[in-house]
Amino acid sequence: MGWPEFLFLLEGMKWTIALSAIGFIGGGVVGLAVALARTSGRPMLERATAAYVSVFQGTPLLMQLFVVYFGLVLVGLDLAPWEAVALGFTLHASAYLGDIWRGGIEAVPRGQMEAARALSLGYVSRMRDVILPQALRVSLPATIGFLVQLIKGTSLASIVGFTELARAGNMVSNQIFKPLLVFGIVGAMYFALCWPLSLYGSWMERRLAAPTR
Amino acid sequence: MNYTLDFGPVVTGLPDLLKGCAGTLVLAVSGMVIALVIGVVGVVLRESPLRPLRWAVIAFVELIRNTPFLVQIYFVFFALPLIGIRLAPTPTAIIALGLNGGAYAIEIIRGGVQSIHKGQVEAGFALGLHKRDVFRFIVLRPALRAVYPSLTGQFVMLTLTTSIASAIAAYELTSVAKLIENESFRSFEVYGTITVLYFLMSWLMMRAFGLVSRRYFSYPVK
Amino acid sequence: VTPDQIKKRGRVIIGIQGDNPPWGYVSSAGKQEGIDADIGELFGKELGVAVQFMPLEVANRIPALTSGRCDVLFATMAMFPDRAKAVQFSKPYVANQIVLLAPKTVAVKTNADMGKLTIAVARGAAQDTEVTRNAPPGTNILRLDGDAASIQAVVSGQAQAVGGNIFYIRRLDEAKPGVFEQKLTFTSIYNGACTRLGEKEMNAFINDFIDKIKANGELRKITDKWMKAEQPPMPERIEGVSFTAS
Amino acid sequence: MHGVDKWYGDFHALKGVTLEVRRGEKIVLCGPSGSGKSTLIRCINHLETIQKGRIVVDGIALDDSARAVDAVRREVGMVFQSFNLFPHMTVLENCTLAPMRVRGTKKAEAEAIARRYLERVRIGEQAGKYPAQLSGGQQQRVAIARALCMEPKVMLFDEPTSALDPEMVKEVLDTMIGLARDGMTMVCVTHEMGFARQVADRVIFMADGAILEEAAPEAFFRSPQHPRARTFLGEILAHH
Amino acid sequence: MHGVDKWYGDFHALKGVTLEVRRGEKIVLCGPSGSGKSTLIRCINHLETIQKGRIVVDGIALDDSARAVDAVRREVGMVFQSFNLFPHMTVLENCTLAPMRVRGTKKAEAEAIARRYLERVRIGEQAGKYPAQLSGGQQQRVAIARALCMEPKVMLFDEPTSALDPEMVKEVLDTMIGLARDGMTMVCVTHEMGFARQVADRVIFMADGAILEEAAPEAFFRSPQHPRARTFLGEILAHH
Ligand SMILES: Nc1ncnc2c1ncn2[C@@H]1O[C@H](COP(=O)(O)OP(=O)(O)OP(=O)(O)O)[C@@H](O)[C@H]1O
Ligand SMILES: Nc1ncnc2c1ncn2[C@@H]1O[C@H](COP(=O)(O)OP(=O)(O)OP(=O)(O)O)[C@@H](O)[C@H]1O
Ligand SMILES: [Mg+2]
Ligand SMILES: [Mg+2]
Repeated sequence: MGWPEFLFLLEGMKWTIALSAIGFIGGGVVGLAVALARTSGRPMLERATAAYVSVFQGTPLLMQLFVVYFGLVLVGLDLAPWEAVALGFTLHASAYLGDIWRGGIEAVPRGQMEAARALSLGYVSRMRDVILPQALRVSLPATIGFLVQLIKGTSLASIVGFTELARAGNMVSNQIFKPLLVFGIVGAMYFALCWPLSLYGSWMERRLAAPTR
Repeated sequence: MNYTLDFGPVVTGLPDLLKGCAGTLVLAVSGMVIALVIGVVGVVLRESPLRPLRWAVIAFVELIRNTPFLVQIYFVFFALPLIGIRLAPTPTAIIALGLNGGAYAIEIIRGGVQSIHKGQVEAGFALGLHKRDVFRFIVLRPALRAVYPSLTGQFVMLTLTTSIASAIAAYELTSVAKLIENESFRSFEVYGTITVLYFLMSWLMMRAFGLVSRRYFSYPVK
Repeated sequence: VTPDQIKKRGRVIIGIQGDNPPWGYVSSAGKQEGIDADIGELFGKELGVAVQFMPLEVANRIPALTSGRCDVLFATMAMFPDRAKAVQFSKPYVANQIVLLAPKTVAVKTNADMGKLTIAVARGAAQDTEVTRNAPPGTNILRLDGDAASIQAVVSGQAQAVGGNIFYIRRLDEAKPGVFEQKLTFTSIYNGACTRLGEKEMNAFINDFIDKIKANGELRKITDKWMKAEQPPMPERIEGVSFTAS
Repeated sequence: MHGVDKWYGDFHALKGVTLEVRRGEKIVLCGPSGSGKSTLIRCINHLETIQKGRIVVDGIALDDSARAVDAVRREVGMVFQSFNLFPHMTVLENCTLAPMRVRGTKKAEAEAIARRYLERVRIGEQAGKYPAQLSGGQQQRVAIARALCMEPKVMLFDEPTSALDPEMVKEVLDTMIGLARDGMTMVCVTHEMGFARQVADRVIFMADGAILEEAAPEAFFRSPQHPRARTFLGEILAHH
Repeated sequence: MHGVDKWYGDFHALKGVTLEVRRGEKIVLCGPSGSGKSTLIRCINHLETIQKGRIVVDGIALDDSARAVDAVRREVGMVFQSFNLFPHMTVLENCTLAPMRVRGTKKAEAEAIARRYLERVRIGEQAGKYPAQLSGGQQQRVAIARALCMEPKVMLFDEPTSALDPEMVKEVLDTMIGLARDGMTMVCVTHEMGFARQVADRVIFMADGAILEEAAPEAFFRSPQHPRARTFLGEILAHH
């Protein structure tokens, strides 16, 4: 395996990072909405989002991507690969992040909400200034844990034609026929991406577990 | 739109798909059992006084958690023969799934063990119980109860992960689906159907976990 | 779509294999190469538009076409009757042989000998169809995702034989020189371009294009470059596969 | 507050409670646990919705409309048993948040107001700290200052000292006595009888969701009329 | 226990403590918070390791060897402030676990023993319940029964009543008095002076990791010698 192959893998890794970023940002925005809806106190909204979460947590990401990319076209929604992947990862990530953050919101003591109400803060301010900062802090380790899952999950984007790290590895191994070596390197590259995040996540967790008062 | 849906091949293939579901459940459940064993044993080793053992567990956990399952399963499949172990795809997939789930289970169960009040352990020691018995009889069950939701959530994810095992020709739903797809080229119908089947399986799995929890963890707490 | 629509758009999207050298693959430089790629470039020239390749895997070639993600497939599509129900084939443009390969130490003389072996194939590829059809019932067929996995399976010993095409032996020799040999030849198969069912104008246009490059020797140049072997003549008809849209 | 009824599901928590508080009046609410004291004062600023009756605060009828709720909450400050300071904000930020977000006060001005009230509860030097760095008594005084920063017309207190160590009770009570002296309208749930004696205009005794007795503190402590009130007082005094 | 020193890191928790307890004797340990009372009794059954000195229980020298630790723990029962019952086991299972695992007693026999001791702490009818279904006082009595099931020669108590509501203190103290009457050797950390008066042979007063005073209960309560002991007693009595 030579230098050009390695550069090719690096190129794939760039896509992996880009896809993860898309998924994380899209999933973050929608996931926040999901989390807020699930804690809104409106039964209809809560049930709808609970169903949403269980559907996207209950089916393999690979199938979701496939249905979004090749299925939506059939009903006339022609998405570019980019858009399809962004949509697929957003759906997937928002279900998980929404669930993680809902847990965080529920972990904030009730009194915080009541105190904010008693100060006549409006909904937006209550959430933005009081509840969410505390909720996100609590859920940070789980959020990072999910980000790691997402990075690894982008390997499935090859089904819609992205040459990200895993697919690049596949292509290289098809040309030089040393899959063990190539996948070893691919694994190491994933590891290099994910491990720092994992370390940061467990560091955060330990810091949160330490008594704060 | 110049494509008409045709579920005919899916309908004729339904018995095979259901057999595939059974295959998936076999992979998932055996993987979970192995994962649970690895999780419990791993936690014990992780807390052992021997430093190399602790480090080995940490390295194992980090390695598995930070690489894609596809890479892991290829390694198990292609690397085991190099050291003379030649297993059929399904056992290979079970081993890979067990290792993968085990790494997550170690971290989760460890969190549960740490959440057990120190007084419980001390009470066990004060009664003259050995460390082994204290872990087995006093710590383990409350620890598992404490982390039950995350553990079962992880196991449902493991069920979905089995779909990747089709890459090494293990017998499970996705590989059956790919076969039907190859014969009929009705991709959307096939994948749409198995998406529903996966959802049903994970839903069933959650229900089953709920039952287990009611049987096994139903002691009252304050 | 019609050729006119594509010309107006100024761009043709060609579905092609991304990881199957030398048919179609993305090189380490990130460039689409291979027999199908060269033909695709010619096809773009014929239309007078830019070419955009969409690298596909074995499994998603047909969905990519039928869902309208690409206009045409030059994607190592062997012309089988069952596939012809899902897509419209053109006239064949290249021939391929489906063979069984195994280490020299494994004894295989007849189809019946396959019964006691574990045989790796790339799921859904022509060799899958051929091995499945020719091997005695009960043969252990290991259907893996893609050529690389099936080749690795026989190299690592997970399988004792592998179904493949004429290019496999070269790759096997690279992995383990001198160990493998070709055991059985199942059939000659022919690859055609694919369009969606019912798109008559596209089909006619492609058939004309294939006739033209056959006649002016451009096709010959491409096959010589990649195959280093004589191509048999293309058949006039294939059982169960129609070359022209009805 | 007139004829207020409140149910939690099947549970009848307030039974036709009628209570009028005049401007500048100080009311102490007492009664056994579960009698509905917290529920009552939480209804006043609509932390709980009522099913029957009418509540009017400073001329505003409290229906369930968002406008009425907002208007009332602006006039009513509340202090909880468990402080409920926002742990991720400094003391000063705790105090300036509501004025800035609700009244649209400029930051500099909000801080000036906050510092004034923090001084008043004698905790001005802690403005830059986080709640977790303060003692319980200090935290409760911050909570009082935070409520005052909205310059409310009425202050509600729900057992403001019961989560505190004995040494800290006094500093909080002193702060409340100071407030009372300055003429604030106050409704306090508390079992601190010394405080009731010193500042209350009326003591109200509740049990089982109803007001059983209403009297001037001296009269109430000397000779409670209702037998339940008598047992209750007996228990409390035995503890002290 | 002779010349025992114990450090937590840099912190010197026990400073040359020497204490002898005769068979059948009842000792009450008291002293201000942080004085090292818990540490002392936790050293006796090796829940803490000591850095200097010697501890001998019933003839067994407690070095750090597993055999000595095992032997000592079998003879010593302990009751904690926070009960520490095992929440996932019934009362009966709590009591039979150690006999079955440590002594290898058969299940039927272990249950018979357990029921006997549960009767003795007057809680026999609760054998099938889970700890969370019992009141604090009942839980603590189960904890005592659980320790007794190992038929120890010495019982250690670390503030067994301080986590209990006042009504429940008495039932636990009565149980302990009963035990004392039956001649059990007991070392109790407690601030229940009534109990000390009634059953203690000696009261030991600790402060800052050292034993400051040792006396018969009557003498100790009437005229404590050490000034620290005097202030301490003053505080305790003021509370009651
Ligand atoms: N959210 C709720 N849901 C159901 N019942 C409730 C709720 N809040 C309070 N209650 C019930 O309403 C009754 C009155 O409660 P409230 O908190 O007003 O009592 P309290 O007088 O403040 O008692 P305490 O002195 O214990 O604070 C209690 O019986 C309580 O159980
Ligand atoms: N595990 C530990 N690590 C560090 N210091 C400790 C530890 N356990 C106890 N200490 C310290 O040792 C001293 C004695 O503690 P100990 O628990 O024996 O006191 P005590 O007399 O039982 O007090 P209390 O009445 O509060 O229970 C205390 O200052 C405590 O802070
Ligand atoms: Mg209350
Ligand atoms: Mg103590």
